[in-house]
Amino acid sequence: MSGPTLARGLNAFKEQIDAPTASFFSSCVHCGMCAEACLFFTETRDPKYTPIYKLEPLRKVWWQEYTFWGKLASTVGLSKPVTDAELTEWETLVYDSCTMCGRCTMVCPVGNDITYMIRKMREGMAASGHAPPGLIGATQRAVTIGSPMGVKYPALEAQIRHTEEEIGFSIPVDVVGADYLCTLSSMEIMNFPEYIGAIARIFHETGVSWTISSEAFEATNSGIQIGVSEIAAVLVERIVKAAEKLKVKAVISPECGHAYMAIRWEGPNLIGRPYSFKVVHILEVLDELRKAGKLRTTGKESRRLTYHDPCQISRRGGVYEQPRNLLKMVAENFVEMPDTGIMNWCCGAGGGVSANERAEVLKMKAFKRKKAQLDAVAPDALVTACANCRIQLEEGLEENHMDIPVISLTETIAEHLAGETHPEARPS
Amino acid sequence: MTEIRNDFEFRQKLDSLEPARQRTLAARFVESVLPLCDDERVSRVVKVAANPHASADELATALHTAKVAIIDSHARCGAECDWKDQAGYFVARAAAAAVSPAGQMAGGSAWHAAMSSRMAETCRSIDTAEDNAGQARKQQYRILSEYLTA
Amino acid sequence: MKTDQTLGERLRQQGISRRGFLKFCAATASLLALPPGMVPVIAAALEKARRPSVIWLSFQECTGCTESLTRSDAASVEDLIFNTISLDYHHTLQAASGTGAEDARESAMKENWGKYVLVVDGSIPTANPGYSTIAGISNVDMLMEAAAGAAAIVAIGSCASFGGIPHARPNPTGAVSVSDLIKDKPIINVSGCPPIPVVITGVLTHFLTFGIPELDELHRPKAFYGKSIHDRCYRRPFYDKGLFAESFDDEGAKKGWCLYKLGCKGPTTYNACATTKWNQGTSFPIQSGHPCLGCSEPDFWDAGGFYHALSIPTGDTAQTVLYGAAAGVGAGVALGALYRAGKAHAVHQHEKVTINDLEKGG
Amino acid sequence: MTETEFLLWVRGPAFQIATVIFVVGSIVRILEIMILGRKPNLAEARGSAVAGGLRTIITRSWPDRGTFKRSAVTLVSGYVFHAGLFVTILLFAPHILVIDEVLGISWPALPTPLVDATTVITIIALVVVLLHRIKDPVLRFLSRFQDYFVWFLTILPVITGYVAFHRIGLPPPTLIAIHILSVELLMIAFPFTKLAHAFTLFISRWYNGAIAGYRGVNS
Repeated sequence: MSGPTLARGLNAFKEQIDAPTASFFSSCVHCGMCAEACLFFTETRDPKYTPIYKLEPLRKVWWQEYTFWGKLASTVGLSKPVTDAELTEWETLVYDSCTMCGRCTMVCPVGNDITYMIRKMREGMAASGHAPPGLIGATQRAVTIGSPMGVKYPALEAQIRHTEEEIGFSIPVDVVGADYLCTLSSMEIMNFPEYIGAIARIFHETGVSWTISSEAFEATNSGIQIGVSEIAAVLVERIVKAAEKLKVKAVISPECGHAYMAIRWEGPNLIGRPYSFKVVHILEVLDELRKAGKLRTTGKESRRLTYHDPCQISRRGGVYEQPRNLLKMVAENFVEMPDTGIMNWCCGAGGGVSANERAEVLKMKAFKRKKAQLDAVAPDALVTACANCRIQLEEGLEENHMDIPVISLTETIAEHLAGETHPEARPS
Repeated sequence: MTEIRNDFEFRQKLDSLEPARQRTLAARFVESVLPLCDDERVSRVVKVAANPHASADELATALHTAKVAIIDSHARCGAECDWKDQAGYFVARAAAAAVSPAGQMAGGSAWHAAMSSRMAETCRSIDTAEDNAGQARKQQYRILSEYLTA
Repeated sequence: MKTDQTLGERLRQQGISRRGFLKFCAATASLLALPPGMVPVIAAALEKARRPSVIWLSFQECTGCTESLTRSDAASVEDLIFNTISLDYHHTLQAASGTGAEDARESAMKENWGKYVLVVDGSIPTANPGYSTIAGISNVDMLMEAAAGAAAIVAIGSCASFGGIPHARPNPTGAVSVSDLIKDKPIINVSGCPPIPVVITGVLTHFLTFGIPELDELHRPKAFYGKSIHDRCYRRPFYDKGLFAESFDDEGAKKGWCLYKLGCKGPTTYNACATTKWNQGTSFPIQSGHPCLGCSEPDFWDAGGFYHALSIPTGDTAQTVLYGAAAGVGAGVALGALYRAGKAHAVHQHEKVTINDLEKGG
Repeated sequence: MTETEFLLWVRGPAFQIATVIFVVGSIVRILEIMILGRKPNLAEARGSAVAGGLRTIITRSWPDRGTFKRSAVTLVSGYVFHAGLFVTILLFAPHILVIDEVLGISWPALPTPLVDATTVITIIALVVVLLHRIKDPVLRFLSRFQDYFVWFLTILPVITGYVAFHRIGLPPPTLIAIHILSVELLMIAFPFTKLAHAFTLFISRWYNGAIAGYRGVNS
């Protein structure tokens, strides 16, 4: 293990640059519109947070390696290669001030997918030792312990037992042949264990055959956040092995943003082969059950609700209609925030920013954009479908003295579940 | 007193209590796990909850204090988890449940306080890796029955 | 040659009434776009003008300019000019020839040395003086000699003004214009191939009354060459509306639409054709349906073809695009292969990144 | 070198050289992009990448309301000068003539005074674009020499074209020659600067739309 070096970083840049990247860098006209789409710029007004500027080192390598004048200039020494100092300077731009939320990608008039390139640039940054310490720790724990927060199965097992007591029936673990393998994110296991109870009650009510795997319960993947595809592949491989061992038809990604991106969209490309099973987000499963008429709810939330679209699930994941369908079942006073759906503003904590203590102050400043959005509709409660968003939203709302509870969509559905069968009496 | 045999009956009895009594009962549940939380704000909240004549705005400020305690104690994404801290987090949540106004959450405040307290116990058991399955539950039944008989 | 009589005396001797004379001055004033107030001034100036001696030298020319001069409409005006100016030498128009003619020229020059007007038409061959000579004297020498004593020189026609058609590529005779050789004398260029008759007489009249007229940067009198044909063209509204004749006999041409697409050089040609017109104001090239050739401009013959618009590329661009595309694909594929090799090399060099390769110094 | 010879040189050899550089450069730039290729996506598709790509090429020309409000100056001045350039280049009679000569296709022209007015608007819009690039902190921060140089190369043909049309100052052949020369400079710089976006934006928008469309998102 030779450890991170500048050479490995630049080499990774060269590997990552492909036709879309070349086309994007050829098209950028420096119009600055992506800045106005990025909450890290709008809330700081600091031009260095302009999204396309965050890619400058990668652009330089593209120009020097894959264009005529660039190749010529660099060969004759006119254009100097990227230095380690530059990467150090860009570290806070590529990690601390970017959640890979994808809003700049939706706005760029010439169609540059800046997020696509940030994901690629992080491959070089991490390989040259420029990943933020917090994220490195989380990634190391994810690989060695199995969860970025160091949650081991016994802890989950205790949560499961606790939940089983509460809901009155058992939660299937390592059941071969189940239809669905349900994965969880450490945040849920630790901060919002009610989520486990919620899905258990829903699946129990709708007769869904599912299981949790003791070997691969962790859905999150800090490999794609830090930008090391090989590590991300290791984490995905665990879930794939468990899914294939349990012979499930589909894997459910939980209420977590980047987990969905990792397992649903990047997974097959990371491990290099398509899955033998489907991957669905919990909201997709609930919406399927709704369509099939299996999911029946009673009573409506009278509170004024609005929905925060987690970026990796909605804009970059494609799951944006399902939450609306589900909310219409349980909310009579549901209002949409301005710039909602696939144009929603990020909470400020995704893409590894929350795991990066250095970015704490910036993350809170970025939340002001979400505050402005919420002020426009002044909801009584804020529904979302990502545990990390929930934590950031709760902290942000608290810091801005806004008393708006943040609730999970799945848990809300569970609370309104119709025809709760009597939990069999458990022997005392 | 009829002996409570399972959570279903436990929940039925708790939800049948009127709000003020649910609050003082919830306070007892939280007191049983209070040593797990070293945030003194939470113990103050529990005192307010335990006081049957606590005024509405006293309860509101207590709720707000509890909420701040929750946010200060929940685990940060990606940080190394510490189940002892998590236990404190759940005690804070139990305290918040105790003082939250009726109806804001599905199910009574006592039930939620009981569940969060029990989760705090679970976190402690994870930390010390001992198996006290059901012990916390039985203790809560005893607290309820004592409360009803008193 | 009675040169001492003033113009006024000559006219009265010929029975031209004062009224006729004033009518002529008025016509000239309007022709020169001078205010009516100038009529008495012209009359007084002409009255006193001594009959200047004019020497007309024709070098390498086609006599088109002389033909044009003789075709000018107001015949009486030409007689007037011939009677008023002492045309001492014009080897096409004069009766004398041979040594008699040359003696007349040399004596006229001697008598009026420094005062006579030298009029030149035709370009001057410099490649080999022998190409064009008069009485054994090469045009170059004759011009130099005649110019030395001239008060001013009037170059009639594009050949004398800019070299004209003899000067066109490849210019075998090395033909040059008068102003290419004479640098020290005031020269008025009356370009055109040929110039319009009334323009020739107008310029000479102006010169007689006021001396050198206001000239543009090509030394052409602004009175006649100030505006382009396009400015004064009666088909201009069609140009502005974008209505163009596509061919010489299509519906547009029949309707008298603009001839821009057929190569009209109106926009870049300065002359008075569109206003004074030709053949007693009958018509001018555009009115007759043919695009203006730009004959009063330098090198009009080599300006990329009479039937191609002035602003379109002359080369075969389609072919260039074809060859360029082929070269582009070739270069692109080659460079692409180079880059792919570079990328493959990077992939080959890739070292697996594990959790121990993340921390610097870790 | 008389004016006519200068014009002839500009219309002749210079135009051929500019055409060669433009064609070779543009094709090389596009091939430099496409030949790098892209890994196929092994994930199970939700939407159609091709449909997404084609849709984004069109829809990305029109910003959503929120974006419009946040970058109104950039968008309005950008649209005006681009529209102005298209009208002036494609709907002005003499230009159509040049295109007809080079490509053999032609179409009816707009009345000349209309194009003339458009040219003025285009120049004003381009000046606004420059002022905005200098004044706006983000644009100023992002801009390098090339951004200002390309701006200059873009406005030059419009100004020289206007001056040539109105024949201000120099004799018309020279004015037309200067105008054509300025176009040639633009053509030469085209493939090697951000002007290449005129071609590559279709590729970029296509990729953008395809990547999102594959996941069922209309980007």
